Amino acid sequence: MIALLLRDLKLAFRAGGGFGLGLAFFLIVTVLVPFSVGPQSSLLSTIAPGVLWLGALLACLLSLDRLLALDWEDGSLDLLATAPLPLEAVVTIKALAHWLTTGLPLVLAAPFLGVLLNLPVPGFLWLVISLLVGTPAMSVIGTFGAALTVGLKRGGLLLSLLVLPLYVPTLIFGAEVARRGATGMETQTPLLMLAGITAATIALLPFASAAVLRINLR
Amino acid sequence: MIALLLRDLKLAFRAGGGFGLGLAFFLIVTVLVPFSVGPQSSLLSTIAPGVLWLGALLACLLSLDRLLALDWEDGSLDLLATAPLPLEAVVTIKALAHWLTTGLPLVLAAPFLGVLLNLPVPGFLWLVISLLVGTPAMSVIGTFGAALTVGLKRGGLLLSLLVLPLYVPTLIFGAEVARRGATGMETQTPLLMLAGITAATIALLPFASAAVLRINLR
Amino acid sequence: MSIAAKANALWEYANPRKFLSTSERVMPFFWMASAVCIVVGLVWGFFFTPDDYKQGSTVKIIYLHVPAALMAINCWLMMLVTSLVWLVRRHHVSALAARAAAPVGIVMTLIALATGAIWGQPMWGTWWAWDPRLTSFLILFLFYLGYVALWEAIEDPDTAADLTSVLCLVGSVFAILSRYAVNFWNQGLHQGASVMRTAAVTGADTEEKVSNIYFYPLMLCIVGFVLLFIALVLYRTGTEIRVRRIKALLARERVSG
Amino acid sequence: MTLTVTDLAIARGGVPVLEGLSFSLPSGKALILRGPNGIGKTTLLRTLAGLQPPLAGRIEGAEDQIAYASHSDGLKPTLTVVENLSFWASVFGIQDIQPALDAFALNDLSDRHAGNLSAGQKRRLGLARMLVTGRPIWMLDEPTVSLDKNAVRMFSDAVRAHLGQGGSALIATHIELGLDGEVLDVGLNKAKPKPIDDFDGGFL
Amino acid sequence: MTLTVTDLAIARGGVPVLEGLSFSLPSGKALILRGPNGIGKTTLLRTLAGLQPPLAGRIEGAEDQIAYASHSDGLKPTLTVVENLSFWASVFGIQDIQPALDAFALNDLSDRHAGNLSAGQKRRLGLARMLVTGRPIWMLDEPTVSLDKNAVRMFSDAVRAHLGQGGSALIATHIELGLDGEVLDVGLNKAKPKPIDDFDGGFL
Amino acid sequence: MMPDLGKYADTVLWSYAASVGLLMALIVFSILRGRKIRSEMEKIEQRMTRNG
Ligand code: HEM
Ligand SMILES: Nc1ncnc2c1ncn2[C@@H]1O[C@H](COP(=O)(O)OP(=O)(O)OP(=O)(O)O)[C@@H](O)[C@H]1O
Ligand SMILES: Nc1ncnc2c1ncn2[C@@H]1O[C@H](COP(=O)(O)OP(=O)(O)OP(=O)(O)O)[C@@H](O)[C@H]1O
Ligand SMILES: [Mg+2]
Ligand SMILES: [Mg+2]
Repeated sequence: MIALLLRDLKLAFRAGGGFGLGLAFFLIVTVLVPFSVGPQSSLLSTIAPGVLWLGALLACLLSLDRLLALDWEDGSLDLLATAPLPLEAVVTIKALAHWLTTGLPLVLAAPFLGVLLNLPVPGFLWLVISLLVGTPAMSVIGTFGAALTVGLKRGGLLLSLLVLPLYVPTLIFGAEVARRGATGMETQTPLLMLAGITAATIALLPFASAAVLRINLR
Repeated sequence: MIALLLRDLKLAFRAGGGFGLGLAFFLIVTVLVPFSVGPQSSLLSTIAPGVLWLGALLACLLSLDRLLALDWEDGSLDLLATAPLPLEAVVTIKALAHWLTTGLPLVLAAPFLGVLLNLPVPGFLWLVISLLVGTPAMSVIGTFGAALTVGLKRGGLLLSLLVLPLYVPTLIFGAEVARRGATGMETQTPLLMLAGITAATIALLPFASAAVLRINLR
Repeated sequence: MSIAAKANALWEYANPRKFLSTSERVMPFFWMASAVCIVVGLVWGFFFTPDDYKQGSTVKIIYLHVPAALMAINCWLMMLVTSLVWLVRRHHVSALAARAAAPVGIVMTLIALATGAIWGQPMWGTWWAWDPRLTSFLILFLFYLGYVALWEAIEDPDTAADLTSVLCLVGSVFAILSRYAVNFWNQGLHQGASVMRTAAVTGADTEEKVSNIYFYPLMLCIVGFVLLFIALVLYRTGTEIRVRRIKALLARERVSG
Repeated sequence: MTLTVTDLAIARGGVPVLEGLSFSLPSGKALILRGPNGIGKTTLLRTLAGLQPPLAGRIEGAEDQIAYASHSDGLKPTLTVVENLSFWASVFGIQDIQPALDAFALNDLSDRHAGNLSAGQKRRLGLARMLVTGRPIWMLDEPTVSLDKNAVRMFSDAVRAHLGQGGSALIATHIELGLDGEVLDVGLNKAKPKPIDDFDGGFL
Repeated sequence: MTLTVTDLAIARGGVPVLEGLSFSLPSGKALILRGPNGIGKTTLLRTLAGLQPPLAGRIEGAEDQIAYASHSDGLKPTLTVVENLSFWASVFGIQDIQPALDAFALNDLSDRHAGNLSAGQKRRLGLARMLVTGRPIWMLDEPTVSLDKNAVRMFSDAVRAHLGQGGSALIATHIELGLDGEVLDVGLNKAKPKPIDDFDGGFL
Repeated sequence: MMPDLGKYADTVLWSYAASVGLLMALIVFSILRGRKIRSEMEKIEQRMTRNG
């Protein structure tokens, strides 16, 4: 299990492995927002928490299609399925590797990008907290989507279509925490809901992902 | 040449071929914006033209990685390069096929999504015009980016990173046209600039794309 | 017949041939009855009910809007049930029925959205507002789209049935979650659900109740939509069964030929 | 440790391809699977490896005993030869990859990225993976594709050594490998279509 | 129509692999390319096909004359056999794909999606593509991988017919094809490393 | 005959038109496809029983 995690991390850090690209995408979306909605700083700081959450979500989403598809194409997934590892463990580790290489960097980068969008000062802390709690759910849900579409040639966009509605509750509560935090309102309720969703998805979805993967492999 | 265009269109419409998925992504980004920035309709209608342009751009961007990569992986690109077709024609046709299957549907869908974001009434016409003029440039520029990254395993996000800066001028002028149109201001100058960019990229970039592709193939 | 035997008899209809012959027999009834209910309900509602004092003649939209909205949700529920049946008992007809129902659900959702949008223009002064009920319908629409897209994308029918069933299950949980999330996020403009509240039916005088004048034609339309839904799903399931059979026959021809 | 297959029927893409297969593979033996293109050899190996369920019949003694090598090798182009191999070794709980490197003469290539190998070198690496699984039953799908004579010899030596240690091997191939093992021609087990209007249980 | 190669040197991934290669391939002849794994056969074929420039030496008579079949077949899994083939036919300006279907017994498979073919069936389709190019020089990289005996025979018949019509073929392979053609063993042309401190022209 | 819809005539008529249009499109499409598939199946079944 550790070997799999290490391999996935190593692959991500190798040339063309995709580490940092989610981050770059996050950066670029954030930078493009002023170009598209115009540069007024009051408007920007109103929409800043939401845009940062949306950017993080999209960055996460875009890196999903390499989560399982590469292993599928070169036959590794077949071999892993016949190896002495339960498929549930495989998908959990894949999700963890995805979070470590995509979710975590996004969380760490978010405050810097907040500066670009004039995020109000109290918003920074809450932005980071909400992302830290929310991104693991995004990785786990994304793994489910990746498992669903793994057999399809370039399922990339179908994957987005399937996963995005599943991201809605996470996005709503996450952005709500960040928004309330930025305006100094109470954040406890949405934060609890967010944490609840994350915990539940981590506990339950890997079983669905493994089942779906098993179906796709046959 | 016609055969290549027809094949690409056919492939796009086949199961898993990716037609309509750019559209779905556009829809979903638009839907997620209110979840992240909040539901106030005045705020939404201010940012609507910008968000729609950004959404269209991202949808375009995401479909780029299948533009050449699939043909590369299964060896078709090698075979096309040795076939009696100039590579310039091949990339032009690829860009055209991309626009027909991604750009055009986005243009047609934009007004409906405008409704969701409370786009002001005069904005609809200008949104469509600006997208119609701008999306071909996005396909052509995207083909260049796809040609640059074609040899890389899952160049998807690197591709985004390379292409996004190239999209900035198009985005700035395009969103400016849509924004001015929505607020009833004069739109002629940015529209002319946008048209100029599109015309120039269509005329010149295919040569660069073909050159880059030739280098990547060897 | 004991209950268990009855249940067993029910499963018999999961046999494609039996399903086809039975549905062929009962379908005319559903088509006719639904046509009668819808036409009578709509004509009654459109020509013979007065305007609302507040909403004017726009109340007439309710005869289409509410039945479509109800069926959009019920269709997803039906797909959930048939998906479960497929996963547990592996009756092909069940999976195909879910596949056949999804486009009907999409159209119902579209009708609810379209009539709602057209209605919203005079009532709220906007085509669209991010009201929780409207929003959750939009999300439901996305779920339908994803579900259909997944069916279309997978070639092997059994794999497709398995995967879409799991998606339907997981999606249902997330749809409910989204409903609560959306409610939390925005308190809306939309009418509460009063048709289904007892107060409305018993005629207790609350402000939001749908008065009896509107209630009977509305009920008729709802019944008509339910019958129409059943007819459509039966018919389309038959088509899907045949598609499946064609596929199997061609595959067999290939192997033997 | 004997793999026993009784009256097996298998399908691919919903279409039955083979039926009535019975054989057993005792330890120390190799079984060569033959049959024309498209008859279902790959499908059979996938079924035995547990990747897809059989239509009918029984498979005994396969659970967690099988190392499967498919048409594709499961190599990561950005990892080196040694990294690729030691990953699979640790998945199967084996420490030492040196014997595998030796058996397929990969020592010279050990620091190369797998993506930069030639077709035959990749295949050798893929076969070396079998040695680090520690599993007794090898299932090989056209293992000698792209291999030159020398490499084919390495391969048959490796199989012989494996059989000598009490392992067994099931090998689908179209060419002569110089291994002495029983030959199983699955061409005779092609599934016969059922009568046409049996529309009841399923769709066929 | 003769392909003439003089004193060719080629490199892969920046490393010279073969040098001093000279041969000619007149029409009506086949040349069998042999050599151990990783020697540079694939690289040579890619160079002749014009996909990469040679390090040194001359290639004459290759321009627009070559139909190249690489390790991968260039098939679209979502297109049917006929669609795949007629696409390539129209790229090369050929109308009739029926002879190609006949030569590789693809008529029965003609409406199948290429993605659902077995390994050997895919390969047959890939080889049938050569017949719709109308090009006189065929370059084939291990063409008979995954093919059964019957299909190998179809292949050698197709090559012989092509040679009979004045075409020529350069075939890299490790196994015996039953074609009579000259054999070119490139094992002898392996590039010798230059003296280490010759740091002038490049870095090697 | 036609009831007076007042200033909302457009609204009401458009929603009826849209809904009935969508429903009809669904029904017509379903039936056309059903017919096509049914005849296709019968053709194939006949061909196959003839050929054995
Ligand atoms: C655009 C999107 C809209 C959607 C998706 C939508 C959805 C729904 C749904 C799901 C119901 C069924 C509620 C139930 O009985 O449980 C409903 C009922 C209703 N809707 Fe809408 N609606 C929309 C717009 C509107 C608009 C603009 C109006 C008018 C101002 C409106 C007025 C009503 C009324 C009067 C009912 C009946 C409520 C009752 O008594 O049950 N809706 N709608
Ligand atoms: N993904 C697939 N979907 C549907 N049918 C398939 C698929 N892959 C293969 N088939 C079909 O299933 C049958 C068995 O294929 P299989 O790959 O097992 O053959 P094989 O004996 O391994 O052939 P080869 O020697 O060519 O590799 C063939 O008729 C093939 O066309
Ligand atoms: N993409 C690549 N980048 C760098 N080096 C490569 C690459 N592909 C192959 N090589 C190396 O170049 C040399 C020649 O490879 P080539 O593929 O031409 O060999 P080959 O003769 O075709 O071998 P085989 O019989 O195994 O197919 C080998 O040493 C190989 O390791
Ligand atoms: Mg095979
Ligand atoms: Mg080679």
